Amino acid sequence: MSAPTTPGQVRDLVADLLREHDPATTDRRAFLEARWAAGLAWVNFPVGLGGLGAPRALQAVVDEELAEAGAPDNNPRRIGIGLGMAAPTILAFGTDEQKQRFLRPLWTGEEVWCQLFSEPGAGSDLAALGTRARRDGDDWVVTGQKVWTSTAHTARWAILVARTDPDVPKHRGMTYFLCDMTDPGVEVRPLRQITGEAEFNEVFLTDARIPDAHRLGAVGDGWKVAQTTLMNERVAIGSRAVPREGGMIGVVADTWRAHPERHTAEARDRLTRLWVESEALRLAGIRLRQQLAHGAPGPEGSAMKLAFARLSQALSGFEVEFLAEDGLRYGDWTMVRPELVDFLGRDAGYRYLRAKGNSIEGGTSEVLRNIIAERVLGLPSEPRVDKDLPWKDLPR
Amino acid sequence: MSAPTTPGQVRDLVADLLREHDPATTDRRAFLEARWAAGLAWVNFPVGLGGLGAPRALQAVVDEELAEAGAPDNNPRRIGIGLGMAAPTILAFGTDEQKQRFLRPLWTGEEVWCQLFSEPGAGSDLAALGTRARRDGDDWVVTGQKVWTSTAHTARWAILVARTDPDVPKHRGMTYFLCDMTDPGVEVRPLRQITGEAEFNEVFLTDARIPDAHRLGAVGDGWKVAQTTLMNERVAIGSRAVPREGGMIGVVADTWRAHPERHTAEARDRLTRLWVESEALRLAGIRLRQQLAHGAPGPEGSAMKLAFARLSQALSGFEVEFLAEDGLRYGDWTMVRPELVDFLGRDAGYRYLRAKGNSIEGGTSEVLRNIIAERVLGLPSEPRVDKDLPWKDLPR
Amino acid sequence: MSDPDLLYSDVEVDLRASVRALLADRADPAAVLARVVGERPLDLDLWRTLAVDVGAASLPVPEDVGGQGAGFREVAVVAEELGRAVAPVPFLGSAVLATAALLHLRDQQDDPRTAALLTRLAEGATAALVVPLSAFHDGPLPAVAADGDALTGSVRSVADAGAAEVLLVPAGDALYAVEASDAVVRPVVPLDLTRPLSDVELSAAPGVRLAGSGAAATRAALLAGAGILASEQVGVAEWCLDTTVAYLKERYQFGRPLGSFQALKHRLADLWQEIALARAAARAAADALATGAEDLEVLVLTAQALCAGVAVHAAEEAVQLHGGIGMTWEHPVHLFLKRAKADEIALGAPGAHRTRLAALVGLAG
Amino acid sequence: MSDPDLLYSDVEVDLRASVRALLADRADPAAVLARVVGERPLDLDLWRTLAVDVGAASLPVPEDVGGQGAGFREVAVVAEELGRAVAPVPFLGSAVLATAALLHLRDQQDDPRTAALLTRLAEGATAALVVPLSAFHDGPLPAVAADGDALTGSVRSVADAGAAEVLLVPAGDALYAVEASDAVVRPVVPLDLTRPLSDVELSAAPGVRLAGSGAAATRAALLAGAGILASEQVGVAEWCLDTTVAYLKERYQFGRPLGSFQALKHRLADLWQEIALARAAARAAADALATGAEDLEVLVLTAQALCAGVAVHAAEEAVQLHGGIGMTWEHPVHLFLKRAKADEIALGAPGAHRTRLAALVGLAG
Repeated sequence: MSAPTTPGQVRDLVADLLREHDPATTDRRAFLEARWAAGLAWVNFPVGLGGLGAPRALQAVVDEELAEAGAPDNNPRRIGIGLGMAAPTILAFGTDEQKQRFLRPLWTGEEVWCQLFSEPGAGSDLAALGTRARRDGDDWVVTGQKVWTSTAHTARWAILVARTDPDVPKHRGMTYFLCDMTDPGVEVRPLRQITGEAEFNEVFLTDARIPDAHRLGAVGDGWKVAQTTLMNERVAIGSRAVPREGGMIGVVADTWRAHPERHTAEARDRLTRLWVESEALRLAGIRLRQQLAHGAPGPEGSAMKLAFARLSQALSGFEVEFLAEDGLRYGDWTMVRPELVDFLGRDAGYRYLRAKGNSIEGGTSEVLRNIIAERVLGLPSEPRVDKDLPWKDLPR
Repeated sequence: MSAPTTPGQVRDLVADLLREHDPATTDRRAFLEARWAAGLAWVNFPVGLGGLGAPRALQAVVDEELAEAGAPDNNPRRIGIGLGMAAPTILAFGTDEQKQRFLRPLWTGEEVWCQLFSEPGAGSDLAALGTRARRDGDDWVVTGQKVWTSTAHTARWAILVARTDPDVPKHRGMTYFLCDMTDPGVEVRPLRQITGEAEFNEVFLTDARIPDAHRLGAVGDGWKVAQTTLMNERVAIGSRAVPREGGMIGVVADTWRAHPERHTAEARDRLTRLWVESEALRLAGIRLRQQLAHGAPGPEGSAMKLAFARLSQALSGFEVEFLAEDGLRYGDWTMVRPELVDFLGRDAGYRYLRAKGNSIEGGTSEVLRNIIAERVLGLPSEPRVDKDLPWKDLPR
Repeated sequence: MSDPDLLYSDVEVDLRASVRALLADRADPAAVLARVVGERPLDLDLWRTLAVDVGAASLPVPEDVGGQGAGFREVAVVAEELGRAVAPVPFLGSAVLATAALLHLRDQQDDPRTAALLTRLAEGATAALVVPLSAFHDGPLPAVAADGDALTGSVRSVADAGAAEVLLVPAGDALYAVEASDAVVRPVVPLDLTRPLSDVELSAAPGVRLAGSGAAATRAALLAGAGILASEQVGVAEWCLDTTVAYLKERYQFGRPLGSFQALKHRLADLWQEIALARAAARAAADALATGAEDLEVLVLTAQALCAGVAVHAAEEAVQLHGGIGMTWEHPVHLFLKRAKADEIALGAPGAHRTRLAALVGLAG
Repeated sequence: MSDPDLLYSDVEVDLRASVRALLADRADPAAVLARVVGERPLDLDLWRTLAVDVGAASLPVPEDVGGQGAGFREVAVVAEELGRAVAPVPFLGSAVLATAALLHLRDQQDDPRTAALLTRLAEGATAALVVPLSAFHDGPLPAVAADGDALTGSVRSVADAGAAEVLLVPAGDALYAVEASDAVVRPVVPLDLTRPLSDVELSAAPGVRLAGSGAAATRAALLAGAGILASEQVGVAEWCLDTTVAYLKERYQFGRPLGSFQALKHRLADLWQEIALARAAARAAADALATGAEDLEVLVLTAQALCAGVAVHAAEEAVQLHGGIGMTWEHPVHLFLKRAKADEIALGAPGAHRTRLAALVGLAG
């Protein structure tokens, strides 16, 4: 069978699936496995790995048809790291055994994944990381500390980058692993944030053992492999258009409309400025999706991330100020571990504090500006002092 | 006679001067020369050089008393570069002959000075300058191009920094000279600005000859000597307090008040923000003068220059926008050479365009931020690539 | 409300290439600077080539009256390129404002005189809508009095009127066509050297009253103009960013290219980001004008409220980051600063746009 | 109108040193964080030492009623230091707002009960002015009803009321003293963990009516509070800048100290510049409060309109430039962010300050 190339062709395949596995009567897990087997999990993946080798754009057709038919999905928000970061990297660098072993339970959600990249001493400068992996027979023995790990407490597996050779410059001495989170050397502790919640975790690795069979890519190629992971993180934009006043602007505009007694002309003008920028950001998202659909994505995704962070911070800051006396209060400081993060959830104070993370997580706005300046505008890089020094000799 | 230390003492000296040289009947030039001889030109200068070796703060007392008595002054705005930059440098580094020759006509205004520092290829990075001075017998022969020279067309003398040794790193190969502007090798051309006016000049030096006797400081010490000049440029702040709504805010607030029919709440709020910042800037100026009077000046002068540039730009931009249809027009694009610069003069469009220079002239806002970050906040400097290379090998 | 098409079509890409090539050839910044301080600031030869040979004047004019029957999306592409070159041609006054007013009248009511005027414009004649360049579609219009068909009044700061053969004069609820020779058109000194302004004086000037509501047509034209102006502003901003990036790459200070200094890099990255959003907003406005979208006014106001400031910001950054050279008359960046600043006021200032927008989207009252 | 004295006097410098030493010893950020999430967020032991031993509570109280007869300049210096430490003590509620209200009443009219209350406060008792922390001196006051001397009403979000022995309750044109035990004071969850808020409920609570216009005294106290708050905001901003500078000096990325990256350096330089202006404005407000300057209200409004935003900006930059660590509960920077944000709303938001200021300086109407 050659790969489908038109919406009509995949619609037929979806119809077949639905005919053979009526969502109304099929168990969720069974349905997802049947969908996997039919290559309708991610159509752009190869045949045999949940896909059909078809154009990525056709996935939207599948998702839409299945949603209309009331079919269960794999709860993609819950397993976002696996789908968005681990899967494309395993596909690109994994051995056949690794692909067969990991991709299916990853996609069905049977096995949740997390990411062990950032360290307390290596944030924006990820390549400076110091978690050590030493070879010991058929295993690697890993010791170090990772941070900002969401879903670590529910995850079965992790993608992990560790330093295997401290004697070479930092970009060259790292290796990429798939780490079993149930290993006794892995300890997960909640990391409380300024909101009071603990969305993330710290992960302490103490002589955690990883079989060499769970190494992804060659020894010393960790940086290259990690680039694939991070690239996929950055291109992950929603596939559906946001309606006007979707997102933070909608929440804040609602707050505004709910309190006409507090309206002032200066506050209205400030909110309108933010409304304008939010609408432009929304339009930029539509434009980016149209570019993707035409197969020519621009670099505007990074503009959108910058603008998103700035706007969510400005809007939520405006809201707290606008609420005046009500803005002086907070819902609850009790430490909880939310299942899913909702930037717009809870109260104005929460939104304000949580939004502060938007310019840090997933690449700080500062690093993003460096990337735009150098890769989009072609401006020269700064003088580098850390390119050729062995990692162990870097000042820190 | 020991130096006076109290206001009373200098008041007595002023009274003596006024008694012997009644301003009402004394010729301006003669009065200024008498004032010089009495040491009341700049009381902090040494005796014999127009001063009394007295505290600088006492100068304000002299100026006030003389102004009250209706005495002529030396028109300090016209000779600002001589007074503010050349004089302190000559005092600090000049030979006795140089001090005797140059300071008196400089102060009386008989000889106007200009500054030949900046070059088309050396703006913020002054030490990169390329104007060459080669030794030839008792003279130096100077060739190069200088730019942004105000009063060059009326100046008799210039302070000049030129490169005397291109084979050493840039900071070490410069020498400081006093240049005769009437030398046939000196050509002055007006430099037209975006306002249409030509406030400044380009100065072309073609084998201009400067006797070695007009070298200021040692050969190769030009950078050190120039630092004294530039330091004095930066500390030059007005000695009198600005009244509330003095400066650009006053002009723009007047425009606002003159057009009540155009008022909107959003424009009012924007103007009020700028009013607040302008008032804070004014207060910061008062505070800085109070620190100076207490002999403990802080680094706030650079904060004020940054804020001044930002505010004059924001205010004049606001004014043009507020004037709407009138803001679409300009007074006159004819090239004129103004005698004195008045940032607040002419019309709103002129103010808007002229204010753009405020963040460039006398040290760009970018360089000022570097200086604040490193010298005030103590942040580390960036990696330098130009410190040890010979000037001639620098990339440019 | 379906999503607007925010990409450039192949036709639009080709059109852009033609206009850009023409302007590179005939309106490089040095030539523009030399021209605009001379006796005849508008380049009417260039305008004829652009209007007739490239067809920029006839783009939105329907085919049955001699136009191309394209739409405002293509007009916006031309505006972008003209912004990138601050080209001194009467495109905004004639091919946008005057043409849009006539198109609106024609949509209201068939009038052979309106059709004839459209044909004349499509063939390369130049017209001007006699309103101050600062007029806002939701604000007051100038008060010209009509006594029968004799028009009296004066209107200040009219864009592109100096080159117009025909003046379209709103008076009362009507729009009148006046031959330029029947009016006094006095050039004034503009802040933006590249868009000449005139005061227009009418003393019982004979006008031809065109059928339909002239006030509605004028307001529609001002709204269309504001929408197209957003694309011009994107072009202005883009030139400023590109030119500054190029300058900072080649200019060395402290032994390094200026463009390697992080503080400058971050400012340029922010500017690029602003322009990316501005472009999306400007494209949405142009598409809405082309399709007559239901939320046209919201999209135009959004684009103007955003793009006006982005162009000014880009031009101000360009002047600052060029250092001293950016303050000189010789360097063209000041032409862009002046254009950006005048554009900010043109067709309503951002404050007015926001105020109206707030009312439209339910943030007022 | 002579120039205000904007320097710190020798006495003020000494006072600052004592307060700073005490806070370094007893209220380092880790201790503050541990305390404010506990049962008793206010540190009343520290408050007693500060109020009585250092004398911070009696500074502006005249000597004849047991105070030090100093002025609001000194109060402002204490506020700056308390801001630098986000120390959880009821200084603003008691030593500023309540005290200022009583001082104003006493200036209006002699009343031994007012004097006695001032003495009580100077001796270390704690009071609270029963208004929401967000109350603005030129805005509405809470509506507590007085039936004879029995007070009924509820007031939300009162600062420092949890620790107060005496509540000063504005009702009608009067100010009443109510013993805290006669009211229900219910702690609420505040955004700013270091300044506890309470809702105060009065049900026919017995009040002692103090002579003079309580409304005028309340408004004067709110104005004084706003002026002093500016100094607190300068202290908050300064801590944020200092702490961030120190962090960026020691933290390496890409083989260099983060503080050597120019984009960060420029942002910190800008912040320093803002704080330099904010300090001048805050000092001017404090001096005007001390001297009763004619332009007191203008200077307080200027200071508040500026300093509120500077503190928020400094705190937001501090969080961002600390990167991930600044988002953690463990690092104290969030305490400063929350304080800065709550302070922005406290005693009138900047928008309200600007609106009133515009009227005062002739920019309105």
